[in-house]
Amino acid sequence: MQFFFDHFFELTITGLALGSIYALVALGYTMVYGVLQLINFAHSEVFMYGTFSVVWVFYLFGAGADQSTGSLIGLLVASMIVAMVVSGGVALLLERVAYRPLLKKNSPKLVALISAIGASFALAEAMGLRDRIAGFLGLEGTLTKYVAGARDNRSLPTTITPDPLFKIGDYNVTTVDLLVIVMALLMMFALDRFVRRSRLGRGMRAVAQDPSSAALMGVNSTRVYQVTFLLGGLMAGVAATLYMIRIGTTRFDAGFILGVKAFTAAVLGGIGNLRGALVGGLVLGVAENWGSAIIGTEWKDVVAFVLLVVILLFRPTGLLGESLGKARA
Amino acid sequence: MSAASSTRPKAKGKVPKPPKAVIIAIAVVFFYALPLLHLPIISTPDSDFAGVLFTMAIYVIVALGLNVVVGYAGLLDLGYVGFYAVGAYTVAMLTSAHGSLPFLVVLPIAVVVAMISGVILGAPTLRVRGDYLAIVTLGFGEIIRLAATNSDWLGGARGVSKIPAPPSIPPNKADGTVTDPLFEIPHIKWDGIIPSIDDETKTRFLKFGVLDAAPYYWMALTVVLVVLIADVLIKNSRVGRAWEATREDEDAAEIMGVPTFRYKLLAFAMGAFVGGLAGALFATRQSFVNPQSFALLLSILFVAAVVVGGQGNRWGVIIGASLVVYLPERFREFADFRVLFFGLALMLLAIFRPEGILPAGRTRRAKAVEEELIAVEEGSDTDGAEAEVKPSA
Amino acid sequence: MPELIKDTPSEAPAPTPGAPILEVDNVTLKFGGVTALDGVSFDIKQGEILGLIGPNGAGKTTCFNVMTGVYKPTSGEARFLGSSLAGRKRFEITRLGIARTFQNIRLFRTMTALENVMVGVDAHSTTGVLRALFRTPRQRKEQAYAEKRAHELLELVGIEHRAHEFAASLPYGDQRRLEIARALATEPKLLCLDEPAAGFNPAEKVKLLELIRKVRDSGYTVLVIEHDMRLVMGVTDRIVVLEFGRKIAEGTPAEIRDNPAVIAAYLGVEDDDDAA
Amino acid sequence: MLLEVEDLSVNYGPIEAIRNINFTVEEGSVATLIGANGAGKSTTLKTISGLLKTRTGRVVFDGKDITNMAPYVRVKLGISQSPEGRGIFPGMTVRENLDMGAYVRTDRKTPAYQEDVDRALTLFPRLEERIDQIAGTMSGGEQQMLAIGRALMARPRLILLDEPSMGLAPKLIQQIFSIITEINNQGTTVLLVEQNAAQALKRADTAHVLSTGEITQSGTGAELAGDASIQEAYLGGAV
Amino acid sequence: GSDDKDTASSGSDTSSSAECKPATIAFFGPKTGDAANLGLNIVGGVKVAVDKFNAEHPDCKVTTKDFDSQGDPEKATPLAAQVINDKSIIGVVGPTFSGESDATGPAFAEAGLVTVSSSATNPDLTTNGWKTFHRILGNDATQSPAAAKYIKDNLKSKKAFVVDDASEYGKGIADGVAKDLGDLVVGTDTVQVKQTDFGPTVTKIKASGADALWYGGYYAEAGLLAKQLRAAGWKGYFVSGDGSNDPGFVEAAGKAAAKDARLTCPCGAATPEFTADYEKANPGKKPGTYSAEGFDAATILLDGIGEGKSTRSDLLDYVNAYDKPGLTKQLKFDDKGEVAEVVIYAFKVDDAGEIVLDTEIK
Ligand SMILES: Nc1ncnc2c1ncn2[C@@H]1O[C@H](COP(=O)(O)OP(=O)(O)OP(=O)(O)O)[C@@H](O)[C@H]1O
Ligand SMILES: Nc1ncnc2c1ncn2[C@@H]1O[C@H](COP(=O)(O)OP(=O)(O)OP(=O)(O)O)[C@@H](O)[C@H]1O
Ligand SMILES: [Mg+2]
Ligand SMILES: [Mg+2]
Repeated sequence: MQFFFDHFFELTITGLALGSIYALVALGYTMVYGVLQLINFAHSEVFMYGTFSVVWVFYLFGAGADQSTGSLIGLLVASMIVAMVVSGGVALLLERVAYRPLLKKNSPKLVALISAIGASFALAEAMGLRDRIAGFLGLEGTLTKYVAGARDNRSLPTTITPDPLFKIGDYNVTTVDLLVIVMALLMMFALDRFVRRSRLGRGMRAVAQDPSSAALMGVNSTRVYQVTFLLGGLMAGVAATLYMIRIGTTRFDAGFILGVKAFTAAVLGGIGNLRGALVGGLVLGVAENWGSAIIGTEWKDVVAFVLLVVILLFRPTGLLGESLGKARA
Repeated sequence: MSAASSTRPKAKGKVPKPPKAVIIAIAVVFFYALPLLHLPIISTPDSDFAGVLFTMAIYVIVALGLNVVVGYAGLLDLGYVGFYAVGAYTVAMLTSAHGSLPFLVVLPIAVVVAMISGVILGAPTLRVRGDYLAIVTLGFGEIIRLAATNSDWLGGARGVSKIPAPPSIPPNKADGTVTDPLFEIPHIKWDGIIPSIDDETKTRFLKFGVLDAAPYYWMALTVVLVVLIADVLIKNSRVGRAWEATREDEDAAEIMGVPTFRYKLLAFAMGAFVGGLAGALFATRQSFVNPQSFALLLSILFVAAVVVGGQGNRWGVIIGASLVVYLPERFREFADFRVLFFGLALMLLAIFRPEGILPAGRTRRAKAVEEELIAVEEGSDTDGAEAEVKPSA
Repeated sequence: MPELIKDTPSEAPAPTPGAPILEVDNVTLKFGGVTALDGVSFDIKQGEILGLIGPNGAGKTTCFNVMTGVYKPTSGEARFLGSSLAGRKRFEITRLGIARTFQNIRLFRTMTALENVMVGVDAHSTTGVLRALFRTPRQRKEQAYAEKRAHELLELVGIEHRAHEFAASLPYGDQRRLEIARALATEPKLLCLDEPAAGFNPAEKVKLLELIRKVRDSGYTVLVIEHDMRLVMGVTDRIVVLEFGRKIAEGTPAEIRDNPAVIAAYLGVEDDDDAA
Repeated sequence: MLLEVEDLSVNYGPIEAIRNINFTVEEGSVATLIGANGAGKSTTLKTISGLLKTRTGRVVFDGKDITNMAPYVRVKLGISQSPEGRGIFPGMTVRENLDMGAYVRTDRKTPAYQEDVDRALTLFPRLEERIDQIAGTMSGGEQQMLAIGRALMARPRLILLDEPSMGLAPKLIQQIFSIITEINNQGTTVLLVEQNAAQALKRADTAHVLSTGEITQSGTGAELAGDASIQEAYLGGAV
Repeated sequence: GSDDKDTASSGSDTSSSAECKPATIAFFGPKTGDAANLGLNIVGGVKVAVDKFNAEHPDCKVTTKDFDSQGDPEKATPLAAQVINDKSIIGVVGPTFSGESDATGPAFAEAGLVTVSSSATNPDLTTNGWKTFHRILGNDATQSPAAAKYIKDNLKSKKAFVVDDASEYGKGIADGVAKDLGDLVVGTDTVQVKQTDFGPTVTKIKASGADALWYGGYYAEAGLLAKQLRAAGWKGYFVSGDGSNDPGFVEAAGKAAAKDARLTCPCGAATPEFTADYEKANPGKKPGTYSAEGFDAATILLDGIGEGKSTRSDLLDYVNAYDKPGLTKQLKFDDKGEVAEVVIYAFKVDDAGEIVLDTEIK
């Protein structure tokens, strides 16, 4: 306990940074759930592909151990854009391949969940077998760097050292903490505005509530689904970049646990609710850190899930409640 | 499917009873004999077939239990492995880690403990709406696993070993010496397509040893049959209808006099009961449990088995569960690519057979309608009390 | 396994003819700023058909929801056969003997018509898991009875020929009939119909009217919300009129027809041939 | 001809809901479909608006074959529907629902748009009172008003009304039919499905009787209203 | 699958060399799945030994069959039955992990099929009374005192912090280290396998003022923890065991953060000759953790076959009595199946990010 009070600010701020990443990934779950009432199980892989694209951009530009600050920022911006494109692309691919055929047939939601689980396995394994796949295509030689250690950790070749910026309590907030939290807030704000204000945003809410009525209003549901997945993917791309800045290492199954956490965050905040995803992510991140400090790190996931259950008991639709469909503009 | 089948007119029921009974009997005997037959092509070439069959039977039990929760009551449970673990760990605790009770005494305790854990989980959380339940149950499964991992009392990450086998018949001597079996059953061997009796390999009837999984498989298969019959009986009753109504429209069901919460809890408890049963059998066969055997992915695999097979259709679910175990064992040569192919297969199945391999009663009911119409034309009568006795397909 | 589901229907005292079966006593219900019911009192007598009418949004459906336990009134209470419904679970109220249909159809869509009705019949059966498992004679009897009864009720509402079709695939009108059959299946003492004739053409309404009478004659008390005046005037014994959540009139059909307040609020001035 | 329906057949799985239906609707007219429950009236409307796929036949709107167009494209072309069961967006407010009706319009900021909102609200003052209420909590009749108001917001050329009078109080029913006449006078073509056959036939320029998926009779509204067999079957005898 | 690595001579080959008969040995462990790396390292070592043997004994070639358990006890059980039912197999290299050893041990024991593990280090495994179980490396109970000694004596630590990953292996070894460090321990913490963010743990370690950290667990998490510790400015020694002794540690931590980390291991560094042989037998691959042990384990079985042991029981007896110098140590088992001589080495990560031998811990 003493430890917890002594390090309250440090635990809280690093928890917020962790939670920001949860929140950005949670957005993908929340968007798709909000519009389609589907748990997009494969979203974790959308995120994971983003993390790899960051690593590969670094490889591509031949980044080394010591990179000047200027070039590092350039690299990060470039890799963020690439990660957004890649994650967005994977998300669109998912929509096209794993979901649309089912939505067309109006299949039960659970079936879509299974399709998503299948897609998730396939995507993760494709990354984990990239050396073998490249081998089949005869590209192993040319891509060595990119396909090496397919089932192992891959790290950024550059170490990003966080610089202390200012003190809160006795914790030195670092550049990385600040960057992660601020980026997450910005993205969230932009997305929230888009969904609330834009015409397509209204279309999304309409499709969420009643797809056939929405069609009768002139809403192109296919487009809505695409945009939903795309936006989720873009956010996952940002999350992937921030994750690589913070953690610096990824592997083919890195999405799984993070995905579970992010999904928990989405539910915690009220699934389908964009602001809920943010709140849920931050609460979860902080709760994990506090729980680790107070009870012990081995129980942090237990703390997270118990928190979830308790919150759902008192607020059955999550902290902020309401689904995307029902959110008031 | 309840009413449609039970009211299905005699037009079909008139098919004389004996042949049907014979067909069922032959099928049952065939399934019991499977590990002895060493059928070419079907048997897994790279892993002991009886052992694989045992695992398949366990998954079938699990899937039948989960089908009650997911398929009948419509509650998405992503933490079903938790109950499986509770069953397995109860056995491990009481027979090895903290006691040395015999397996047959512990088995009923294990299923009851699992059922109680189902009620404990369900009572507060079943009021949570729809998909929220999915994540809550997922959390439950994880909590069980983490508790087992982090608690030394439960064996920690190292797990619990030396779980005893079920008692052999006749029983072995107290000092562990194996007594003679009642009789031995020879296996079949194949020379190309010509079968012959293999005098060298014999299974000792009802002797549970570590080398031959066949007796374990027979035990599990017997449990499968019992669970299956219970499933048929319950689904075709008012309880089954109440579940279905609750799944379709909870409010309307409530107003039609269905205490929905109790029925959901019942589904949860029964699912947990069956899950615990499977876990207990698993533990005694494996003689060893550790938390890794109860990972989150397993829950997901279970749900996949149910949905891919055809949620709500017990036969479909059985096929789904069997395939989930069998395919990766049968096609071991894909090695690294197994998971990739498994993922793709799940996706393709979902897309091309969204109703599952065997769809739930739905389409079959439509067929029942046609039969009904024919029957009505023929003026044959329905005799509910009679017709309900035969299990529906 | 313990008998988890043991729900023998609670016995309510047998109703006496002519006595009030249901009393709505000074019920007020507020939703935030909207007062949906404002001190409404009326009662339904054993064996009668009571009409509940009023303009759109007057609070009729809300009144139903209070009676069937969906909403808890802000103040006041509803009493069924003398005992208060406050605090009772919805399924208990059904078993006490109140059944209803929904204005927005709410069938069990992927169950067949027959099964939908059987769920209603089941309200009074006692089969639990153990009985089902052991196929007790009682269970078999109940099952056979449920089927027979469900067929009878489908016959009664005229959709027996669609018994094995999914509820979702029935046309709108038949879905309404199925709702009635399902409600009747719970063996209610009081049957509440929320706009049963919506979506029917006049000829069908006539048949419905006959059905409602038949139901009453078989001993049920009926409360019906309906906007079709021909039907309401034709079938009810008494009418209660709501407007803005308040009761503005109560009386025989003839009295109501000529009540100026009702005409102003609800009926409007009719064209002759539009008496629909 | 604004709308031509040729040889239309629609199935629900194996069930044939309508068979080889032919009819046309002239620009500026009011057409009506009447028929018993399950005759296929709603099916016909849903097929015209694109919610259902045809098995055979075509739908031609304003000379264009729209048979295989997605529903949202048809809305852009000017077909708007007030569906059976109302289909309001239960989680949106009344105002948002009205806005959704105008989803395909690009003039949201113009006075013309505001005028249309005002028109819907004047037609149904109840909606104005409850403009910020969540639509799902409205009463049945209120939702019906909203569904009609919303369909009008698209400024369609052809409006498909599926039982608009359902669930409305008698006073409002009269009003609904005057509204239909009024919007028709303003130039909108109306295809009306009604159980209230007497009223519908009175207003209809052309009328068709559907019976178990086929058109059995067609004529002007007045002709059919005077037909004895129709009176017998659909208008109901005296009570 | 059970891919035949080498062309087996046809079974009916009755060569003049009366003593040595063609035989089959099995590898039992993960070749796919999460734990595949370790299994593949061992398979590579086995292959070196078998190739060498077959070159020396052209008329009694040995075949290997690989049984891929994915390191999963549940999958391992039927697979073990398969191995046992394959009467041609007379010896097994494996099982690789302690969990699968636990699950399959009784079956191998009952079948009298000798197993030589090159990596399962759970101390309890040799207490089950299985006559067939052998391992050729020190168990966790021997590694942890050595590690503790190294931290105390070589690193001269005053305050040590102990972290484990709650895995069977990691927790076992970390508990042992903590016990042997005694008063030196200023704090402990437990993380999870596959965790990537170690914020609170880092905070705890820093706050404890520890100058050395023992991490019991595998390289993936070890690398990330090391990296996050350095990023937070912690300056002490990062020490971990054989589970982290892998280039993957350096990859995950980054060279800067990995620098000067210490990794103990009951395994020897690969000799240059072995490395060369390994690369020849497994083109494009380098020996890794336990490759040399895999080689030694296979060698024991192969020596027996070379001396004409052609039945399971003969080979079992042979292994029990074995006493020869191996690549990694003197190979000889006590009556429980533990290797008699245990050598523990300490490695360190040099400036170039290579894991190099630091010292043998004595
Ligand atoms: N949850 C709610 N929140 C706010 N207002 C509500 C809610 N439920 C009902 N209302 C309002 O209460 C009033 C009464 O509704 P009710 O459904 O009882 O009307 P009704 O008499 O059945 O009308 P109709 O004939 O149109 O079905 C309506 O104005 C409705 O908008
Ligand atoms: N979703 C569906 N699945 C299967 N069959 C359907 C479905 N919807 C309608 N049908 C069938 O199609 C036929 C026509 O139905 P439709 O709803 O068009 O009738 P309708 O004329 O609008 O009747 P109502 O006056 O009752 O609204 C009916 O026989 C009905 O059973
Ligand atoms: Mg109403
Ligand atoms: Mg209709």
